Amino acid sequence: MPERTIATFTIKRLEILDDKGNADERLMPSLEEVDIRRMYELLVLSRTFDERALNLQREGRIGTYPSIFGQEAAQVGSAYALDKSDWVFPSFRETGMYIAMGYPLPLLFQYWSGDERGLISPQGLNILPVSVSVGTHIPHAVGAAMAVRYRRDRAAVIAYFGDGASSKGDFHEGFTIAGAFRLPVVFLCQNNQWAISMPRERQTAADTLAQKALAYGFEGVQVDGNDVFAVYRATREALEKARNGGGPTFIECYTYRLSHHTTSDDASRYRSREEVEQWKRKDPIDRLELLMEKRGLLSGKDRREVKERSLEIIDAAVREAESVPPPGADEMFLNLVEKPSRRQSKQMTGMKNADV
Amino acid sequence: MPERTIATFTIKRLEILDDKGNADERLMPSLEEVDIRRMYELLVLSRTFDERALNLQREGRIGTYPSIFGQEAAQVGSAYALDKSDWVFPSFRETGMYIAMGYPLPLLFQYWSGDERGLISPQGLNILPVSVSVGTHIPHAVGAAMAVRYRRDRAAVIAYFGDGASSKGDFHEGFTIAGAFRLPVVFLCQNNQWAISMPRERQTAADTLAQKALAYGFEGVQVDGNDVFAVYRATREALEKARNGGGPTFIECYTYRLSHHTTSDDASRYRSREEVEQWKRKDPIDRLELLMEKRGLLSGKDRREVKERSLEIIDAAVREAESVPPPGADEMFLNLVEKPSRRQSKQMTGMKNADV
Amino acid sequence: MPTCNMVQAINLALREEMAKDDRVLVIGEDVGMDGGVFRVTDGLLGEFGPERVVDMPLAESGIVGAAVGMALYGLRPVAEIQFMGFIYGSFDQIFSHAARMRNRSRGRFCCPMVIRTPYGSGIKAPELHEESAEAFFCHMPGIKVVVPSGPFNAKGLLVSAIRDPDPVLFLEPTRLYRLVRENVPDEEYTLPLGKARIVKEGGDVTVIAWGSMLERVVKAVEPYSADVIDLMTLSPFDEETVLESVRKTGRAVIVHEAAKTCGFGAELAATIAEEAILYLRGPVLRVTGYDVHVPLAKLVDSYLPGVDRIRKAIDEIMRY
Amino acid sequence: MPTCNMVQAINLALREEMAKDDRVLVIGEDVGMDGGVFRVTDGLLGEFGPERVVDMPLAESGIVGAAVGMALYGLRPVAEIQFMGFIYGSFDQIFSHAARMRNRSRGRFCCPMVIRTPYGSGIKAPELHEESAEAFFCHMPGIKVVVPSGPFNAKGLLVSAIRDPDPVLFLEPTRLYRLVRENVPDEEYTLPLGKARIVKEGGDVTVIAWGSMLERVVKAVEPYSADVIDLMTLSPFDEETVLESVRKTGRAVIVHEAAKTCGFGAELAATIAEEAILYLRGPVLRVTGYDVHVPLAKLVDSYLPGVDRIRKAIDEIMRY
Ligand SMILES: Cc1ncc(C[n+]2csc(CCOP(=O)(O)OP(=O)(O)O)c2C)c(N)n1
Ligand SMILES: Cc1ncc(C[n+]2csc(CCOP(=O)(O)OP(=O)(O)O)c2C)c(N)n1
Ligand SMILES: [Mg+2]
Ligand SMILES: [Mg+2]
Repeated sequence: MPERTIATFTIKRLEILDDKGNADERLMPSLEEVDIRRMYELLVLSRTFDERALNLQREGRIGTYPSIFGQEAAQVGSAYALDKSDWVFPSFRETGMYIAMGYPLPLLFQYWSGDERGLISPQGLNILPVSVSVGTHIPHAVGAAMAVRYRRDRAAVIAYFGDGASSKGDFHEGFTIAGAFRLPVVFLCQNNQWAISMPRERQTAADTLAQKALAYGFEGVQVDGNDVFAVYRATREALEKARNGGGPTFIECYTYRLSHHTTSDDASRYRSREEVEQWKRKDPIDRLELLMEKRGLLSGKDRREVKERSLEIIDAAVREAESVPPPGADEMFLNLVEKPSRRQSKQMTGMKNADV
Repeated sequence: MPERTIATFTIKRLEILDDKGNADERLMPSLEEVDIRRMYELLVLSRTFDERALNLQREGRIGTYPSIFGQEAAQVGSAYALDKSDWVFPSFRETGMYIAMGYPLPLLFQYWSGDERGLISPQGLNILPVSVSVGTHIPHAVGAAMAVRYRRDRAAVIAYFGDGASSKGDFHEGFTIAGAFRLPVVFLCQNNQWAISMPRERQTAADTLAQKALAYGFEGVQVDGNDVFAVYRATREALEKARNGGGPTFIECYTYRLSHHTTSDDASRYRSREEVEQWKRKDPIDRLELLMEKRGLLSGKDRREVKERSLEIIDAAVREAESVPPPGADEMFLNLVEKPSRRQSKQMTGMKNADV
Repeated sequence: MPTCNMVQAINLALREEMAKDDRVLVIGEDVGMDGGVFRVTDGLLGEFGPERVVDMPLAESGIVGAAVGMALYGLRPVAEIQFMGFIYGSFDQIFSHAARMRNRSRGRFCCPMVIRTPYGSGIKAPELHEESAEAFFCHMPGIKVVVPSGPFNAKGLLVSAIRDPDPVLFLEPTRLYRLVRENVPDEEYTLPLGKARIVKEGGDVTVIAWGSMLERVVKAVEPYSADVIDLMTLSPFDEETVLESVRKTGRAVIVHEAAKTCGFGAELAATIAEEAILYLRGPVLRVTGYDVHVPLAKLVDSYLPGVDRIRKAIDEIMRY
Repeated sequence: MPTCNMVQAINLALREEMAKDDRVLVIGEDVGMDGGVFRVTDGLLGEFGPERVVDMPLAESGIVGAAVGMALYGLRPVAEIQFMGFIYGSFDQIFSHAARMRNRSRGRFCCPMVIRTPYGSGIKAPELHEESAEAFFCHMPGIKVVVPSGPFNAKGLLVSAIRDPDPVLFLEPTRLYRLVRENVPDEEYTLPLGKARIVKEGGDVTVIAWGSMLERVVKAVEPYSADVIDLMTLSPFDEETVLESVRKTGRAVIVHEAAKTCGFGAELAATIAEEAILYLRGPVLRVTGYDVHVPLAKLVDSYLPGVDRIRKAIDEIMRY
């Protein structure tokens, strides 16, 4: 059809640290050595948590658990750009974000063992509880951003979700509202290439997820999600833009889910070992180690120490989590509403007295 | 952010017939004179229906009615491109499409007077009933297109909806699926600039609606929706593409709702008379008349005859609709499910016997 | 003390609460310039500006979801769904999120928000504009359901709903919007959620209803000495008042316009059958909409329980 | 005649119907290569190919909406919702469209489609993975609701559901998926929708349940002579069988795992209170989940009605 062009768009990709450990200095964000070291520690701690969680699940000490193996940089890099006072709306596969934000680790183990009380964010941290229903928490982040704007607060809001979530209606409705009001919100998508057994290419015919932002009139960018510096930089810039009234940004972190979907899944049913091996070569931690070694920021001894320290932290967290007495049965009636109804109170009493 | 470009997109606009009645001959679709005349008759008939419906509503002879004033070309032009055997999923403001498809006019009046039986599409026409819930019928068109593909049928599927519908989650889920499977479906959006009192610019921050197609990996195009030739051409090409396995197309017909949202609405509360007057100068029928006059296809007498004939057709349709006896009360139990349940049957009998 | 209809009373409640508490915002489709399709939010935009009276894109799930986010942040949004038939698109947000946030976070976050929506039949509007879907929401722990029956209680209940620390679904019977005028104080008053209103006292039969059915019930009971109970809050409903009355009269009739099966009347009847059966003289009768979809204008009157059908049920139960 | 568990029985039903009728397709998330997260659709992709076993994007409303479109076109889609907690996102499609298409078009179009979804508690899964939301769908005219309780009836009921000319919601109790094995003929058989099963006959009390509660009910009634009724279809439910039994025993106990208020038990109790009250010796008791959200693993067992609670209710009613 011969027609006249009325709009053109481009989608960009940001990469800084390649898998050989070389960083593009022109793009490198300004980070002190201590920041880089801290990022590294958080990456290792996240992976260590993940390994332990998988073990605990096998031992029956926690329930179904979604591994973040391979996605640590996307989570730590983005969370490292956040202020404590920012508002975070996670999905269910965000252990690395929790860890980087300083969420108490025992609470995380408690939660994954099937105890709601693990989701009580400490005062001072505005991390919303895990949202299990894929993508449906996106409008919450948008509403919170409306509230931030209304209150003239400096906070920014971030929502985490996966490639699968980009197909949900709530993604669309939330993005539409965020764009229409130019809200201070960052949408951070971890495109880990899979939604359980559904590969990204069959989830949507769009070549990139980032280009979905065009539908809403704001910026979308793809970043190498296994590159902690690129993720950090893109998130920090998006947050600054949000705080300065520049509106929303959609960041597609191009990464990979190296493990099964959850401990209940068997990924060998639907994807090849070669694909997984290929992605293992892009490991986000390996490449940071290479860079740090090149820069003299990490010796073999440092590496071992960081890992040992991580193991200790995780050990302590597991111990603490497991020492918490299980919730009383009436816990299910508490915090349901501020004041339980007469019927709910009667049921609670009845439950204690083992009534019908 | 300095990054590398990984994708570029353009959005185009198609215009053929301008509001002075000049057509761009290079873009003009191949249409016989008789087609142009028929299109003109359908446009006039649509407008005549609309005028009469507004009167009938004022007289209390039909219920709430949504005017198509100003949108006739978008509806007639697109429907003229359809085959009878195609599957049509309308929203609630599609009188012109129904008329162009040859839907029995008395049924339309019957429906708008509050009688469901007006929605019984005659055998041979695959027009689904009016969908009142905005945008939620889009996935049905997508599912039907999956069925067409599965059956290897030559039919194409078209869904009609407005600019407001583009914000609904079901728009997104439907479009996502249509793109992922490259389905034979055409999405025809009448962007009439308003969703009740919400102007298009505040509905979404996207500059065009057409660009929303980029999110789903298929083509989006804007056409002058008051230009019956552009609408016809874009729809016909999209339908051909669909039938030939080329996948979905999103057509944004850029048009205007010249009347109130419905007979219950008072548009003067939220938009200026100047805006409406400006758009009146782009009237889709006026410009076709100008073109036809220039080409010697329409005399003053022809015009009067077409209008008189339309009035006769509408008069007859109203008479026929109003001669239909009202539905019996048990109509509400019929066609609810194939076999009513015991309870429903009891209720139906009870109703007849004036039981509780 | 001005007399007003229900639209004006609700408008007044919003206006007063917004003036008093800057956490209160109104969001929804066409709530601003247009003042809402029923004019319930008329004038609010002018008085409070577009930051507090927010016209939203056509996205019911997004509207409720955004309200959840606002409430989590500490505001008290009042979200309008234009007609109850369009609330189904936000069902997931209401049940999976609004109703669960306090529970999920063990009280760390909560959702003080109101969802207002015009509800019920009687305005001869298109499909999905006359739904009475209250029962769905009464099966959801974590959210309250309120139905006013007149201007005075509409204002008092809405103020309470806005101040409630948990989500409240506030269903406004469209048929009543402009039906009657009442004296409605423009000073502050509240009516407690969860408390029924005894419209009329009598000894022979208890008739329970809410919203637009009340008026018909009051006509239908004329020949009898009846307790007429206006529930006003459906969830949690006022069990004590219901049971006390039924224990007194020994006869219960429940009236609602929603389809019978699994309507809220079922819960009322079940509660009576569980807690007061030994006082009953006869069956618990339900006079309700039929188990069909609300028909269009030509048949809607045949669908709705009319005075006749209600009277018949009372006649019948009085035979016991 | 092979013995199989419920997963295999459902798989067999799908396989047989797909082989017999090329209008039958399976669509849903992870139903293809993965064979479904519970392996219910295992092997179907290999047998019928990707045109008939369709992995869909993560979009519940789109999945159900697409199934509606397929059904309108003349196919008979079986859509899987991965867990019942995610059906809420398709509530609008189910209620506004699937359930109304025949009505809206006065029979010109209809929606012969099945929505299958794993349902109920007992697998210690994350939030929203253990919902029992059946009551919502029983308040919807135009759609049937079916809950099997074992491999044999699962197969027979699913075949009937697939062949039904109207939409059917087919709820599969996850706790039962692999709990028992039964003989399940691999030749064709169907069980009628709308017909209850009498699990056990007795004279003293009627206990009504469905799905995964049955097993507990059967244990709980051991000391008594009880009619145990497995409803199997909740909408429309088998009123005659229920009422006949209650009229015989004079005592009714209803057991379900969903929250009590406005659960499907309310409709049963209300029906009994309306149609059989003169036969009752005592109250109609409901033993149900509490009016809370299904708690996570550590507390889910305290939430669910156990044999003890059911037994207590029977003890209590037997005192009348
Ligand atoms: C609304 C909804 N549908 C289905 C599921 C079941 N489910 C859990 S995770 C998942 C895939 C999510 O994919 P993605 O968004 O890419 O996140 P990832 O698991 O890769 O982190 C599915 C289908 C769910 N939790 N919520
Ligand atoms: C889901 C839903 N929400 C709200 C409404 C009420 N309503 C009817 S039409 C309309 C605006 C529709 O705008 P648009 O899609 O642009 O179509 P138009 O009316 O302009 O033809 C609204 C909000 C509805 N019918 N459905
Ligand atoms: Mg993923
Ligand atoms: Mg519009």
